[in-house]
Order: sequence, then structure tokens, then C-alpha cells
Amino acid sequence: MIRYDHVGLRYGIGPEVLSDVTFALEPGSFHFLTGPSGAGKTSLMSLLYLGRRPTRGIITMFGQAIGSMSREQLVPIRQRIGVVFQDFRLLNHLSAFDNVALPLRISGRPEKEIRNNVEELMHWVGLGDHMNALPNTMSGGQQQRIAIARAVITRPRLLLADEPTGNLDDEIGFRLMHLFEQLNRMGTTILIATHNQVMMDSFNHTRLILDKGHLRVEQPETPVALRDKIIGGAP
Amino acid sequence: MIRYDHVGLRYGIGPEVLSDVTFALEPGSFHFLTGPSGAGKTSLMSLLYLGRRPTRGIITMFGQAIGSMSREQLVPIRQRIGVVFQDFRLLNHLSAFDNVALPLRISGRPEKEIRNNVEELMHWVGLGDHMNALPNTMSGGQQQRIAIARAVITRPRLLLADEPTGNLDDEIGFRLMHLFEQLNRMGTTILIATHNQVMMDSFNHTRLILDKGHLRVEQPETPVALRDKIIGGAP
Amino acid sequence: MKLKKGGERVLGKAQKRRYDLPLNKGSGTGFLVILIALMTFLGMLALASSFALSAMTARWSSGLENRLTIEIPTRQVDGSLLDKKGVFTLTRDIANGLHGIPGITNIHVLSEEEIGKLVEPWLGKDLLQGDFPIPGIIAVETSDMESRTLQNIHGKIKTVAPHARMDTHEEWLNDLLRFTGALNLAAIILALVIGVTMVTAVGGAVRSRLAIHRAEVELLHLMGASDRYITRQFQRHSLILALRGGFIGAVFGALFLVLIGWVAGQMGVAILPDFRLDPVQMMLLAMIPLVAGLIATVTARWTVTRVLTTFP
Amino acid sequence: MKLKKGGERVLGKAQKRRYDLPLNKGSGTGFLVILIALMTFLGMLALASSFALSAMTARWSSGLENRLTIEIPTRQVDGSLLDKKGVFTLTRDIANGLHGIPGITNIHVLSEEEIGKLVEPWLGKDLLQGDFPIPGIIAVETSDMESRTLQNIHGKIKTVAPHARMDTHEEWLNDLLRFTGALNLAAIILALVIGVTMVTAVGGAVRSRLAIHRAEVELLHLMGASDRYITRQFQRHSLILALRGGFIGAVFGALFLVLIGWVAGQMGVAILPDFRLDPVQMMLLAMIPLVAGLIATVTARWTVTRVLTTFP
Ligand SMILES: Nc1ncnc2c1ncn2[C@@H]1O[C@H](COP(=O)(O)OP(=O)(O)OP(=O)(O)O)[C@@H](O)[C@H]1O
Ligand SMILES: Nc1ncnc2c1ncn2[C@@H]1O[C@H](COP(=O)(O)OP(=O)(O)OP(=O)(O)O)[C@@H](O)[C@H]1O
Ligand SMILES: [Mg+2]
Ligand SMILES: [Mg+2]
Repeated sequence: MIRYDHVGLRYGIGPEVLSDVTFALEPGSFHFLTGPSGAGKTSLMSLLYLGRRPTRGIITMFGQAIGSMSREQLVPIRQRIGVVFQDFRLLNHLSAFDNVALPLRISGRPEKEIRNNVEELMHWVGLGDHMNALPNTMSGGQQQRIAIARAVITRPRLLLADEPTGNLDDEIGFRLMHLFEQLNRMGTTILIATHNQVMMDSFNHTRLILDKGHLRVEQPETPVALRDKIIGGAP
Repeated sequence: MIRYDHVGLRYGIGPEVLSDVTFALEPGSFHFLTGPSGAGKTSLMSLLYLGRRPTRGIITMFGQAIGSMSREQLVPIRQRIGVVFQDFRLLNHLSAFDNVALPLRISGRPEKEIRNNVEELMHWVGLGDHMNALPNTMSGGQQQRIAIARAVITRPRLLLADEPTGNLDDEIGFRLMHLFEQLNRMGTTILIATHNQVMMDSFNHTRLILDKGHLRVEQPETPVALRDKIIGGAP
Repeated sequence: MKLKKGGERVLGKAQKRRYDLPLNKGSGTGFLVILIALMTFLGMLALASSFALSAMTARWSSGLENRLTIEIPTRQVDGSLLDKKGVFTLTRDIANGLHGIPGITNIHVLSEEEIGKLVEPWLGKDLLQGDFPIPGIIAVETSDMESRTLQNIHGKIKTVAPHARMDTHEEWLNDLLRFTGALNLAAIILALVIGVTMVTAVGGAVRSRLAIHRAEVELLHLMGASDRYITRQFQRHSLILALRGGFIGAVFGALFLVLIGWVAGQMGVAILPDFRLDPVQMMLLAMIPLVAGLIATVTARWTVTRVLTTFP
Repeated sequence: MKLKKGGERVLGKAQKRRYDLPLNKGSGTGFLVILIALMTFLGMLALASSFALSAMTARWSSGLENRLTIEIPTRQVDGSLLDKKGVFTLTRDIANGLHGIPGITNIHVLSEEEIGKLVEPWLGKDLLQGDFPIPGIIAVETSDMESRTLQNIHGKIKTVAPHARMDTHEEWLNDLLRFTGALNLAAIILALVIGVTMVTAVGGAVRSRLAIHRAEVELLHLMGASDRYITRQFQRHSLILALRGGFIGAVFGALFLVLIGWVAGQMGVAILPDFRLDPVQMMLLAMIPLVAGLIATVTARWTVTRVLTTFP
């Protein structure tokens, strides 16, 4: 579904942040993206959510080479991608509800459907009683959960999450990982960037490891059983 | 040095986010602050860095009751506190260097001293070659390290850090925890809010546990040895 | 479902939805409104002045244009003086002679009383009550001021009374027209300045809003909002602000115009005797805020579209 | 150390340090500059106009104030006509009689030529070349217009020539003064509007900057920056913008004034014959941008201080 061929990225005249990145995400797959701070995870993500164009290489998304596409042609592709940004990027003047509803409104869904879906999801992430709160009156973890809800509300075909559990305690973190797994089972392709070793050890998914701009693929080191050993029976 | 007596906080007409919080931080002590997302950790922090006044209770800082103090009187107290915000709060128009130098400039130190100190510290946190970068061209972990550098550059008497390692991999995370320990040995009182169980288990410090606005104190559950068991010989 | 209690909330939502961007928040908008109000106010004054000016020009020049005066002095070419009767005869002869000339629409020989009125402010009304002769004056109206007509008239005069003089007021008229032309030019320049200021202001405001909310705009963009979706928000916002400013400016402008008229009336100083805006002019004045709205919308659309093309 | 190569960087830093807040970034500043330029421009025109106006008033009224005219008609009270010589004698007698009256500073008997010039535009210059009498006119200047002086003059005239008339121009003068008074009032109102607009604009701009950068300001505050430290930045920023805008406005204003003078000169239309700004007036005009700067600084200081008190 997603295919990167020798993709490189540099910012301005700086060094290459990503070089020769080649990989493929099959439909319905689940990957972790990891690597030290500054390795280029967020940069790779930004290529994936079309927030930036690569300086070289060929990117194919949903079967289309995006290199030659115009801005307007990218619109429908963008609508099929859900993103959890590392820094959340919530709209501070909109309530939690409206933030989560935003992608649905952009794609023009009827207001009734929006209301039902959003309310259900917000209960699910534990923010049922924070519907009308503004983001900057919420705790870091609450904001992160809104960001996640906003990313998944459209049931995107591709979900990109950058450090989605950095501000969450393990219980909620795992709860959200299970949400991702559930989406994945319903067909969403998922890529999660994380530093959280415990999280990666607990879920049995292929890892893309970035180091100084180079990508390598690694099958999970530890069996699922390790999760229970370390966490001691988390959900 | 810091004493809270039956302190309560509510936002506007909402419920009490903190109720009857009573504790003391002795000079030179090191505490973790933990609790589930939305428990009130950041709120308690904001009281500690004087970003907010409590709705009830008595707060004593550096031997002075701050309840009756005017805004101008708080200035010198604020200059003795270093804060790492959960959302970093870097100034996006200033270079990394200038961000770190800001507290020194506010307190009017000579430019030469500033230059030496800031450069040394930035090398220490691994950003020696990012001096002139603007914050929004840096990775999440790099930004977090700048935020930490800015908080410790003045060698504050009280250091408050809210989830300071949420965006960092374990190696750098531990490196920075050691920086905090070193500061602590030189006399700085430290309070770190975190969800990172591994981190808390690895360092042998008293924990303040917040749950639904109520605070309780807990001595470390695990011996220092546990760190090596789990991490496998990290620094 | 529309009539359910939920209807209100849906409306509330719908209204919120218009502003996915916090354009209506923040104190940056007050400015633009004030500025546009100011510009509209100035624009109205300028336009009203230019209406008044053209009315004035019309009135003045209608008193002079296509008019000429023929004066028959008492002293003849040979130095001898005509008596009262001589002047009268000569004047009548000239007037009669003019009747045949094509292009002349009216001939009026001023009576002694009329001439007396003309000089009264300077010489007192007693001057002309004596027996001595005064010059004759003929006021002529023509359908045009073409040189052929003038030459015909001039020729006729010279044959009858070589010492008579013809005055076409040309110099005075030219001065007047030049002066009002300059004022009109000033009004046009002012209108241009006002327009440019509005465009700059709206463009600048939109640009600054875009800069401030760049992150939000980028986010909408990344979520798959089309350029139209984003542009529309800025457009509508600018339109509303401009209309608001325009309305305020127009109200103040109208009040000011009425006030000026009233004050002038009170003072009895006839700055512009009998000048009244006609309905068409009033409509034109009332359209200024709409023009402001249009300028704002177009500027906003253009600015946003341009900035959006820099996005990936 | 100052002369080391590092010196430059230190300077660079020092300059950056002035703006811990990104006030100099972003496109919000262009506006304020334009707006202040506009206001300064208007202010200069208004002030210059009011200078011109007072010069005009002075000139006009100095032609009328403390002056009166005495007219000796040819027809006497009993209906008989005076001859040329009679008018002359009577005029001279009245003039002589006036000499003794206190308060009179100048007496001038108009010659026949002068009177001829007065009526020439209306009657042609030949009218007075005959033998018939014309009225006598005496122009009198007084040190004041107190009623005692006027009564003395009036009394003297009546004893010599009961049919002579005295004209104090009072009506015309009053009209003129009322008119210029109204214009001056308008100039004052305009100046007020300009001032208020500037205060609103700067206040609004500072407020909006504060709103936009509230997080940054709060951060500085939390880091222990005093109110003075923060206020200073806004103050300096506003001052610089206002001076820039004021300078631009002043330059355009000066150009415009010169242009108007030139155009008027070219057209030969003596709108204001011989009107020149004197050095003091030029200095006052040049001070407008400084006033703008002052207004901006004070407004910024006041606004920021007020907003800061809402901080914990
Ligand atoms: N907009 C930008 N302009 C210039 N350089 C950038 C920009 N964004 C990122 N970089 C640089 O690219 C490198 C990779 O950054 P990136 O954010 O992709 O790292 P990351 O793997 O997400 O790190 P972290 O785990 O700390 O979030 C960093 O050295 C950073 O300084
Ligand atoms: N400015 C505010 N106005 C109103 N409510 C607020 C505000 N800030 C926080 N809250 C509420 O107070 C509660 C505690 O928030 P706080 O940020 O202190 O939690 P936290 O312990 O830091 O959580 P996390 O681990 O997710 O960062 C939350 O329910 C939040 O919604
Ligand atoms: Mg990152
Ligand atoms: Mg928090």
C-alpha cells in the first residue's frame, strides 16, 4: 500500500536527515518506528502524512506515485490518513468535541453522524465528561487522548502516531494500544513511532529502526509472553 | 524549604483539582510526583512555580509565606526556581542558544559568562551542534533537552520537571536523570513528575502520589538494584 | 428533527464550524474594523465633496458658459462722448443686428436699473440717477462657443460700433475649470489612496492572521481540507469585518454630512446654496461600504490563495 | 575584549536580547506603521490647513478689521445733485474733520482713479472719464472699533454731510469670522479623531500582540522577569513603529504640501497668495511624528501594565 524507494530528505541546505530509505507497508500491517532522539522518526512521519515532499526517491501511496501529483490531487489521499502528532496540534479555540469532530466536518459528514461517533469515541478514551473543555484546560495526557481520538475518528486507511503514549501512564497507554490493534484488525494500516521499549516488547509487531537517517527492518525480538513478565499482567 | 498546608485548587467554578494537599520538601531533597493522567500533577507543579495561586491553604517557599506577597515580591523567588514544562514552552523565534540563555539574561548576567555556561551545558545535553537551530526545526527529544537545559542553567534552588523524559529514549533519559542527581548533590531541591515506572524504579527517591487531587507520600518500593535488573546495566 | 431541542445545538455547532480557524477570536479584528470605518468615512466625505464640487462647477459655469457680454462704452473711437440717447440707439442697433446670427439663443439688453444694480455695491445707487450717459450692456446666450459663432458676433458688432467690446468670460471660466479640475483630481487621488489603504490593510490583516494561524491552517490542510475550504473562512471573515467597518464608517459619514449641512445652515453662510444630494448620489454613497466589502473579500481570497500555494 | 572578533556577536546578541518577545517578527507590524503614517499625514495636512486658515483670516480681517469706509453720494438729502467739485469739497471737508478724532490712525481719500479701478470690472473704464460727478469715498483706519470712536466719527460726518454713509464691514466680517471659526473647529475635531485613532490603534496593536504572545509573556514572567523588563520591550517596539510610521507620513505630508503649493502656483490660481509656512510652523509640523511616538510609547506602557496586573 505504501512503498518508499530510496527516499531521501534534507531540510534546506542541511545534511540528509533521511537517506536511502526503502520499505513497504502492506495493507493491514502494524509497525513500530523507533530509534534514538533526532534519528528522523518525525521527519519520516511527515513524509508519510504528506506534510513534506522528499528531496529524492519515489513514494507510492494507495497505489499512486505521489511525486507528480498536484496539491489538489493530494486532498483525497490526505483524507485517508489519520495522524497523531508528537506535539498534538490541537486547535485551542475549539472544544475537545469539535477538535475530534474536525476531520469529519472537513469531509462533510452529516452533523448527526458526527455527534454519535464523536461522543462514543470520547467516552472510549475516557474523556466523556470533557466534551466541552478547551484543550489548554486539559492535562497533557488528556490532550494526547484527544489527538488520538481525532486521528482515528474517520477510520483512516493509514494511521500514523508519533509517540502517542509519551504523556500517558501505562494503563491508559495499553488501553490505547488496544484501540490501535482493534483498528488494525478492521483493516487500518498502522505505524507508531515510539521510544517506549516496554510497549514495543508487549506487542508483537515488526519494527522499523531509524538511525542517523538509515532505516532497517527488524522482526520482534521478544515473544508476546514477555509483556506479562515485565508489566505483570497489564490488560 | 517548601511547605504546603491544606492547599486546594480549583479552576473557575469547576471541581477541586487539588484538595487538602499537605507536604514538605526539605532543602536538597529529591522527589518523584506521579499519578494517573489528569490527577493534577501539572496543576500542583503550576502552584509550585507560582504560575497560579491556590484557592485555599498556606504555601511557604524559601521560608516566606507567599500568600500575601505582591507580584513584584515574587520576582526574586521565581528566579530561584527552574521549570521544565510538560509542553516545553520554548520561544520559537529564538535560537536554541538564546532559549537556554534567557533566564541568565533576565537576571542580568554578563554576556561572557552566559556564553561559556550555555555552551558547556548544551554540549552536555548533546546539542552542541544545534546552538543556532530554531526550536521548531528540532526533534521532539531535542526540544525537550533544550527545555531541560534552560531550567537548570541558573542552578536553581528548586527544580521542577514535568514529564522531562517523555520524548526521550532510555539512554538520554538516564543521562538527564544523572544530570538532575548531580544538581541535587550540589544542593538543588528536585521534584519530577513522571509516568515512567522504569525511571522511578531505577532511582531511589521518595514518591508523592496524586490521585484525584489527593496526595500521599510513599517511600521507594524497590531497591536501587532493581534498576540493573530491568534495564540491564544502563549508565 | 430540526424542531427538536437539539436543533439549537446543531445551529450552535454550525456556527462554530464556520470558524475552524480562530479568526473571530483575539483582538486583531477591532483594528481592521476601525480602519475600514475610517476609510469608508473618508471615502464618503470625498465622494460627497466631489458631488458638491461638480454641482458648484455646473452652477458657476452655467452662469458663464455659452454666455457673453457686449459692452458699448460712452467714449467712442474718435474720443467723442455719446449722450444717453446715442448709447441707447447704438445698443439697440447692435442687439437688432445680432438677431440674424445662427447659434444665438437669447439676447437681452440690460436696462438702466439692471446696470444700476450691478454697480450699486461700489458706487451707491445714486450714481445713475443723473442725466449723464452710462455704457450699454447686452447679455447674449449662445448654443455653443465655437469660434465661427463668436466671429460672426464680433464682426456684426464691429460694423455697427467699432468701439464696442465683447467679453466671453473665457479667462475666468478657464481658471474656474482648472481649479475644479484640480480639486477633482485630488478627490480621485484620495479615492485611490483610500482603496490602496484598504487593500493593504485587509491584505496585511489576512497575511498576519495567516502567519499567526499558520500552524492551524497547515493542520487543516494536512487533514485534507481543500484550498477552497480554507480560503472560504478567511473570505467570509474579512467580508464580515469589512461590512461592519463600512457600516460604521457610513453611519458616521452620513451623520457628519448632515451635521455639516446643518451647521452651514445655522451659520447662514451659504457655502453651497441649495446643494442637496440627489437619490442617485445617495445610493452611490451608500454603496461605499459594499465596495469595501468587495475589496476585502477579493483581497482575502487572493492573499490566502497565494499563501496556500507555498504549502506542500 | 570589546575589540575582539567576538564583539560583533555580542552586539548581535544584545540586539536580539531586546526582543525576547517576537515583536519584530510577523506581519502585524506593517499595519501599524501604515496607519500611523496615514494619521501623521492627515495630521500634517490638518495642521497646515489650520495655519493657512489663520493666515487667511488674518489677511482678510486685517483688510477689514479696524477699517471703515465713508461714502459721500452725489444726491443730497434734499434730492439735489452735487457736481464734481461739490463732491470733492465735501469729501475733503469730512476728511479734514476726522483728523481731530482720537482713535483714528489713518485717513485716505480715494482718488478718482482708485474709484475707477473699483468699478472698472463692472462698468468698463470709460464710465468715469466724462465730466459727470461720482461719489466720494474715504477709507479710515482706527486703532479699535469701540463704539465711542465710531460714534465720534459718525457724529462728525453727520454735521458736515448729513447724507454721507458709514460702512464698518461688520456684517461681512462677522460672517467671515464665523466661517473660519467653524473651519478651525473642524480642524480641532479632526486632530482629536487622529489622536484617538492613534491611541486606539497602538493600544489595539499592543493588546493583540499581547494576546498573540501571551504564552511567551507568561513564560518570561514565570522565569522572574519584572514588569518593567516586559513593558520595556513593548514600549520600545511601539515607539520604533510609531516613529517609522510618523516619519513616512511626515515625508509624504511634506511632499504633498509642496506639491499643492507648486500646482497652485502653476495654475496661477492664487488660492492663498503669498502664504508660506514660517520656521516655527514648520517645526510644529515636524513635531507631529514625535507626538505620534510619544502617544505610542505611553499607550503601549499603559496597556501592557494593565494587562500584566492580571497575571499571578
Ligand atoms: N523543520 C526542520 N528544519 C530543519 N531541521 C529539522 C527540521 N525538523 C527536524 N529537523 C532535524 O532533523 C533531525 C531529525 O528530526 P526528527 O524530528 O525527525 O527526529 P525524531 O526521530 O522524531 O526525534 P525525537 O525522537 O526526538 O522526536 C533532527 O536533527 C532535527 O534537528
Ligand atoms: N487551565 C485549566 N482550566 C480548567 N481545568 C484544568 C486546567 N488545567 C487542568 N485542568 C483540569 O485539571 C485536571 C488535572 O489536570 P493536570 O494537568 O494537573 O493533570 P496531570 O496530572 O498533569 O495529567 P497528565 O499526566 O495527563 O499530564 C484535569 O482534569 C484537567 O482537565
Ligand atoms: Mg519526533
Ligand atoms: Mg500534566
